[in-house]
Amino acid sequence: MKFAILVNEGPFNHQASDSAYQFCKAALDMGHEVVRVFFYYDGVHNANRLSEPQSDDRNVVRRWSELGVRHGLDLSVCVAAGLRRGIKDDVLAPGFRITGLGQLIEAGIEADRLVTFGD
Amino acid sequence: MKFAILVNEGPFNHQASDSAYQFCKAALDMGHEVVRVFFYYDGVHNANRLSEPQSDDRNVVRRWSELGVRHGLDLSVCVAAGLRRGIKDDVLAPGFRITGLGQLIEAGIEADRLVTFGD
Amino acid sequence: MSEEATVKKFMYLNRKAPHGTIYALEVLEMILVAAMFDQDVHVCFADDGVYELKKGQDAKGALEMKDFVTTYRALDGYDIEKLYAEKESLEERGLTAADLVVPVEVIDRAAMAALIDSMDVVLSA
Amino acid sequence: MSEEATVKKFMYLNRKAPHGTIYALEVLEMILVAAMFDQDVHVCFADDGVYELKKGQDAKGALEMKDFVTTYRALDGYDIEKLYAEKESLEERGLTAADLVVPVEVIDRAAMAALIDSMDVVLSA
Amino acid sequence: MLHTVNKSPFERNNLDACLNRAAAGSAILLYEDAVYAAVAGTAVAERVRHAAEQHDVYVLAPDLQARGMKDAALVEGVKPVDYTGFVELVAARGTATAWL
Amino acid sequence: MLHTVNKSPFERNNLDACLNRAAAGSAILLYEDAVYAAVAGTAVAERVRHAAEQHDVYVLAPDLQARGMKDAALVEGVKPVDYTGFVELVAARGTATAWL
Repeated sequence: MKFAILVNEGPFNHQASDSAYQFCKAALDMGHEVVRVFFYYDGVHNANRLSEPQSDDRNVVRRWSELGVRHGLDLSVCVAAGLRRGIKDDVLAPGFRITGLGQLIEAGIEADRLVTFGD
Repeated sequence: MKFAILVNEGPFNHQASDSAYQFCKAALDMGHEVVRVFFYYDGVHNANRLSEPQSDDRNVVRRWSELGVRHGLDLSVCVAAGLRRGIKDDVLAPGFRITGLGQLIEAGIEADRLVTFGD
Repeated sequence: MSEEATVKKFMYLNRKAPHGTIYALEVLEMILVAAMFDQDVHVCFADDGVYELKKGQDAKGALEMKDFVTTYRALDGYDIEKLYAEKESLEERGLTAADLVVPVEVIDRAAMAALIDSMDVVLSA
Repeated sequence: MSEEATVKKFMYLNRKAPHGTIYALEVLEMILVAAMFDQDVHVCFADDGVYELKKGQDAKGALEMKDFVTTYRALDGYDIEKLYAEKESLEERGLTAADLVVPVEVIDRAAMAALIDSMDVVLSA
Repeated sequence: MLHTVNKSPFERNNLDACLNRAAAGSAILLYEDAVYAAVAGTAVAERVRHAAEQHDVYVLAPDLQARGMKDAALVEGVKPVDYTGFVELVAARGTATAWL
Repeated sequence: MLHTVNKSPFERNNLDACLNRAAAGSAILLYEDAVYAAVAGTAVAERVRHAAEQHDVYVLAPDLQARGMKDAALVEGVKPVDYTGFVELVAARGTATAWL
């Protein structure tokens, strides 16, 4: 089955990104396809490569990057939400790309299910 | 009277930063002293100089910078909260500085009032 | 069925008050983009979401924040015509359809529940 | 009065559940720093904040998130000894003092209100 | 003491959390999305009217204006203030406690 | 349809918002801070027990474990699932609606 995933909140401050990651990983492990992970609202902060969590904590940004590379995921960051919040190519972590909101709607059309994680 | 201000949330996503700014401006206009504005939790995102809001919107980051420079305000960004979220010297807007949480406690001791804006 | 032929029922479900958080504004940006795809778009307002449509809002004049509410009036021009507000949510807040910036269909909670249940994609905030 | 002599009553008021948001963790980081200043520190747990102290939490094992709850047990070593949990908040959640990772003084809502009212600085989340 | 509440009373428990612990006679300021609590004729208006009998309840006028409630009738006893009034309340009423 | 709720029922209205609009027979998953609603013996347990009579109510076990509720008694009728079960629910129950 084809899943699209929407992440509405940034790393650490809310659990949304953690939950989305665990869901995504489980879906991939089960053989499902994840057509796109879309980062909107404060969710764009998940793409900030400058994030440097404490050594005993998970690295939310790097974890998304690695999952993206490993599975060829499309990690799409909304350009409008990102501009507002200072998330641009300058600070984009590997595996993420800046795209438009149209990519979210497209994902909603193409996927069998769109699952939202937010506050 | 001496005020200290704590900003807990990032720009745009929550009104907290707007409210803190309006409060700060009013207090300064009335002749009060603002000993420190401390940015904690997602509040650290207020210091991201890459933020580029739409032309018909207010520029939250620049507005803090300008108020800070104009009044010689101490705009302190928590180092630990900032590291986690990718807010470091690399992207710091003018007028902000990275400091430790001790500066928040000190501000609470030194100021007559500490006022918190958050979610 | 070809990609072009896919028409899904999309709902944009607004449950948050405007200005205190950005969700109302960024959902609206989402709806404007959604209008460019030929999908069956439903825009719903329930709980504090009904406050988004209150007449007389002046975020710019009062607080230098962005006045986005007038954009709801432009939705008609984008062929987005299925707007619904929940009756119970309006009543709890002392509002009626006459207080709102755009004409909406006021439906009761049971009808809202049935509408939600019929959707293919629900985008909520 | 010299700067050194200033001793204020500080309250760290925890009202949020752990893990769903970071507030509990970052308030705790604040308290550890506060311990280095010679102030009169009060740490309070009310509403969902009482969940922060629930025994048996395992955020790392369950979700790869950070296990910060054990740090509450270290507060004693930092000479932070004034910990209070609200009785009504515990009861609503089916909890008792025996469910908590550290000994706290359980006080009722009226006592919590009086304690808050006596503070010089309240840091809440 | 000044208690501040900034969340909608329909969405979250912040206002009740505050009312449950505010000492009699203290000041309570409703701002941001909490200003909806100050408007007459809603499902929470009676609770707020009752609170205004025991506390000095204020509402931030610019937040009302932003939300289209500038001319709305307010709950009996609730007094509007602007940002200058907000600052004055903080100065006059002692410790500020935010019910986030 | 699958409804998801991730906020504490003591803090926000999300659970009620969901229960007010979930069609009979639909699935409801409690996760993140909403797992507290699944635990027996709380002030909201009766509401959740009633909901479980009309819906299939699930709770995400890893979120219970993170919060020290792994061995807590659950409200009658509420079924624990892990992330695999979460994915299966989304696949099996159609549209996923998040009550944020």
